[in-house]
Amino acid sequence: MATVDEPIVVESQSPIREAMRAFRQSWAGMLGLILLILVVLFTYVGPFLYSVDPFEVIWAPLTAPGETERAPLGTDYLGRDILAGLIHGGSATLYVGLAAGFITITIGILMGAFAGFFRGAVDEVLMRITEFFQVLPALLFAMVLVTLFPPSIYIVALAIGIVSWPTTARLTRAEFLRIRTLEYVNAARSVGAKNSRIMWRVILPNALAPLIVSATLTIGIAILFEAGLSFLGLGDPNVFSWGLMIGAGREYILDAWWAVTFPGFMIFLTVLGFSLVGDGLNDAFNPKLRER
Amino acid sequence: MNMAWMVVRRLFHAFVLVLAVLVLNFLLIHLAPGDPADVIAGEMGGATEEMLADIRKTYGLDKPIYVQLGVYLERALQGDLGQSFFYNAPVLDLVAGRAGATILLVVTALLFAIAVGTLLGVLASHKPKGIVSGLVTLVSVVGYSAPIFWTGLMLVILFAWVIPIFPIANMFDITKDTGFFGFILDVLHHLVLPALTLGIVYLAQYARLTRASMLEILGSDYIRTARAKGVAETKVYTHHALRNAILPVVTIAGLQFGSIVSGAVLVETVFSWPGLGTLAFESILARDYPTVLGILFFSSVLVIIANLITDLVYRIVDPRIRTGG
Amino acid sequence: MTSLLTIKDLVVDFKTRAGNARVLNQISLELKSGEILGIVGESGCGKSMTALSVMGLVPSPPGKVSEGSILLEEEDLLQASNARMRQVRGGIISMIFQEPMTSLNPVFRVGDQIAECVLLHEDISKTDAWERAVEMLTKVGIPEPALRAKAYPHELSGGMRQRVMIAMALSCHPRVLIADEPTTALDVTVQAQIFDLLKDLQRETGTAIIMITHDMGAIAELADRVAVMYAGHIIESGLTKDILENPHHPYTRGLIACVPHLETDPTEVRPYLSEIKGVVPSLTELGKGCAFADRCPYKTPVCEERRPDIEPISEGHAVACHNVEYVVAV
Amino acid sequence: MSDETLLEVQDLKVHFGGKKLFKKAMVVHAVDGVSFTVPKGKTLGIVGESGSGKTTTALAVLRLVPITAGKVQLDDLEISALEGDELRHSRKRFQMIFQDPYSSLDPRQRVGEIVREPLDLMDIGEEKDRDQMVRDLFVQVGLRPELTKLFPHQFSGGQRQRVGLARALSTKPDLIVCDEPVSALDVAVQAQILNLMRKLQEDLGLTYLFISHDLGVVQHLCDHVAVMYLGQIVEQADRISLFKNPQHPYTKALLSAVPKARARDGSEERVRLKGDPPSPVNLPQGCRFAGRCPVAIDKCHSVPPELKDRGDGHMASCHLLDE
Repeated sequence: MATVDEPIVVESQSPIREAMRAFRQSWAGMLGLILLILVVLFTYVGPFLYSVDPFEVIWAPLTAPGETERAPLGTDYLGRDILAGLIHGGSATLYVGLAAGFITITIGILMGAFAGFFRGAVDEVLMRITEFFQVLPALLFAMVLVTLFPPSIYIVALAIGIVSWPTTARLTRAEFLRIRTLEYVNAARSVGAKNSRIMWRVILPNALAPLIVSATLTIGIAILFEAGLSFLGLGDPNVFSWGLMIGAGREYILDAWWAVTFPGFMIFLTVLGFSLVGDGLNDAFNPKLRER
Repeated sequence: MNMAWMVVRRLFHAFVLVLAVLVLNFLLIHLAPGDPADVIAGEMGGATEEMLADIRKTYGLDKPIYVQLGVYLERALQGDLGQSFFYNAPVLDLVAGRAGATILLVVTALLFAIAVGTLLGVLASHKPKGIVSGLVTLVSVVGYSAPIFWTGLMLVILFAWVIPIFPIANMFDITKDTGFFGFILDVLHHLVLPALTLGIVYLAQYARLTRASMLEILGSDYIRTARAKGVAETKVYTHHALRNAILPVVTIAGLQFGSIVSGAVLVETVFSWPGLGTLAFESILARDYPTVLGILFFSSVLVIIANLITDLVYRIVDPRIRTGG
Repeated sequence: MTSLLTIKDLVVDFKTRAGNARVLNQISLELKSGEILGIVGESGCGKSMTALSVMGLVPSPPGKVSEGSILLEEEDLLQASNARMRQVRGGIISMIFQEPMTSLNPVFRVGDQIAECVLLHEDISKTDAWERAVEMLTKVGIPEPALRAKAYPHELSGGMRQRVMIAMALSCHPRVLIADEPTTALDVTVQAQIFDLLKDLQRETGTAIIMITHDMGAIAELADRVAVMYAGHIIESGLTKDILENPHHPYTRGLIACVPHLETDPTEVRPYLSEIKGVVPSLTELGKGCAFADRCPYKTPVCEERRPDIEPISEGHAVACHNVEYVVAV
Repeated sequence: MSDETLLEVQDLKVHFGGKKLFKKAMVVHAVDGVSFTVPKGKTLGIVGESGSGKTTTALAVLRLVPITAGKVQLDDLEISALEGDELRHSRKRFQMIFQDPYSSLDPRQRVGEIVREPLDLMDIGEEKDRDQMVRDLFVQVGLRPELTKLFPHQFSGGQRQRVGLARALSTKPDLIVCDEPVSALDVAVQAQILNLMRKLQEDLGLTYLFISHDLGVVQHLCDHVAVMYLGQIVEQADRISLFKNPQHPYTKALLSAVPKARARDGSEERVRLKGDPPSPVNLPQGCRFAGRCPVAIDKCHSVPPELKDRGDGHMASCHLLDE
């Protein structure tokens, strides 16, 4: 420990760098990161290495995996290649997940920050709105939105974003309420910082850790949502996705287990990747919890 | 602050939320592309010009928007959620007919998830670095990450193909006639897989939450006090810690009710469980908007009620809220 | 007076990421029946850990009692079974803590929490246990005890909660009460009330008290004897009067001199406070020398070579310092 | 020594709560009519227990909580009348040191940035000189200047408090409000900080408003002392007079409650108070201290006493002193 008159190592330890180092030591986080990298490579590099059109009928319907070299993971009820589907089904899912995650975080942080910072009437109004959106059964509402409006992946992303932000808003608000009472906020004000500076430059950076964790988890949830909608046949019909594959294979599940199992497993791996990264980040940001 | 006044305030609050959901429904009808009358009638309902004219008249669609809203709210509050053209029945009747199945499914899954999840969480908190703890963490991450309909389908494969012991579709077997108790048993038998599927996801979350919350509480001063007065270790867990650790579980269970209803939509679809979820799915495919919006409304009300109950339960479990006001 | 509790050469280690921290290093203490023993020191000196060791509540892992013995009369508590320790805790030795706000379980009524303690240690009916709880609340000076027994902790003030803690600790007539900074979180007027209460109860019941504090004032107020701790060592012990008026160890001297004590007759001239330079060393980095050497104004080469043993310098007064004669002479 | 007044506070009131949607109005009278002055280059100590309103008073003087009523005048500047940008720019003249060395520094900022922030915000000095100014400030508070790149969590409590002091000094303020600056520190470190504060006062002619619950520290550091109870000042005098000759029963009780670090001799008279301070929500009608006062008379429960001069500027509010 340092003393006033004793020399100490003058090497700054940035909290962010500390967290990153802790993240690298968390097996969950690293495993998740590896999973995500694999999924991304599979989705974005895969099409160049395996150029089969997922919509094209290439073999007899409902061929089991391993029966033909043309379709190593088997074919679906129309005779389309499952592996090609897996490779092409990821990009829409990832896009919707990230876009919906972005919308969620943006709305959530804005609502939560204003509610928690200004409190009083602003808080009251914003929290009523949040509460209202929390009351809506998210998937049903998203279903309604995508049926009322012409289905496209943008609408799907928007629908998911609209129903998921309240959690982030509540979290942000709680963090703002907690941090705004800390003395360094008063200190910033007493040296002449404006409200906007205090909100975005002082409180937000300190609230970021749990928000980043929650953002990671939110992307996972958004992916599950997208999969659910596609499974129900409510996604963009022109875009191939894993959820769509499961929905299509569902009728034939007892004849062709592979048609639902593989795409589901891909979704699972992707969401698992995000969950594990979230776990790892959580550990990295809360060293106290890690030591317990 | 007294309890009765609090309940009245909460009820008022809930009522405002119900109104808000109705307003949202109304807005959706008007924001959707196309003629609101079409939306109200349902595109596929085979609505004739006459019918559309009729709808325009009843809902005052030629009048200013706020008048229309007034009419809509008035009708909705009287229980008139419109007419389903696909099923050719009042939406309210349709929804009411299917609600029971959904509630049965959701409540069963929730109770299962809370009971088993809490238990696992407590076990895991005992040795935070032990095997049980690791397993619980693993199971909860896996349960959380698997798409619920996929979990359901995997269970279908398992129990229809590998070990066929549970029925994989519907709520009861219409071919059997076994009397009242036989019917109940049959329903329970059918309930196992859907409830399990829905339960697993939430179980994972409750186990995780309980573990975290137990770990925090086990480090607190009053647990040290309990140990210092000679309380046995088991009782420290069951009596002193759990009672406090359950509080966040109650909160989350309440907040999540909405997402559980959503989850039920997917599970019902997988297992052809005749609840609101399948109804919603069918009516969406049929573009039967009145039914879809009716279900959205009804499910929201369900969530509002669940939140209300959570709030009251929380007040009973936590004395700080009860008397703090 | 006979010796009620004897701690002999106690060593407690904590595994930390920075290495092994020896939080208690060869501690020896003796508590006689009916006396108040003060343990004083800055945060991290090991005074609370001493208390937790006696209670058998050293968090393990990461902590571990590595050596030594804790004798309750003839019985070594470190060898006692779990069941026996549960009898001892709350029954024979009980403890109150620093934070009355968080030391009571928020979801149970305070009466129940006291009654639980009675039920654990005595064969008694639930109604009797409740009555005892009310009786104890009366004893610690809580107004309307029958009513307050039904209150939840959050409905009571900090001072009240600390009284409840005391009532709970004394409910089974323990022979030893360990008070770990019982008034640090309280306002000064309430602190005075608690001191008076502890003194009165001690006089009445004859319970021996170990009083752990960082405040020399609290020691002066209550303790018969004092042990001063620094970085896991006891560096000086003796009668309160001797320690306060004639401290020998440089650290004890510094500790007394650096606090601006309240005077009833202040003077115009205010000298600067004397300082102890530097801060407490990290327990993972203690060398072989005296733990205080780096901060000591009287340091000689031997201080860095060898750790001084605690040795008596007069009747009941012991000091761990190589240069004690020199220090006193200056 | 000049006795020129630097800070003058008149009838300051801070009430919280009162208006809330759907909820019962509960007004907290945190500070309820407080007046005092602080001479230039001197230290006024405000002592009191929790709930006495001492910290709220400090925050109100700095306009960090909304003022309900009253006037705060710093030299020629009426702090209580400032708004918006004017208020923000005036803040360079009055700064604060906080209680908790752990939460008073933003963990995401390097300590050098923390000390530099006021210079940037208030536009003090040339931009190119500011890093040097920060290093000079570090030296002034006894920290090595190469430590500016470190983050707060790398420092001990005492060092963090020094950083806080450097931040407050950076704008060359006339007044520094100190809210229990040493109460979270171990006694050895406490002495280091108190000595540093005194030295800085001597060197720079600083004026302190010093909030504390520790009477020993207040006696050591302050030239004048005000004792607060439930939002009001009950006694106020210069240091010697207050500690030697306390007038108000609350002050007497407070002084007698402090344990003396001397062996007991049983000679001193003890005044013991019953119960806890009541909450500032339901205030008693008469004297706020009457409920706990060992010498209260009937009048005390109905009529609030006035704060009056009892000779040589020694103010106290007690009916018994009026007789």
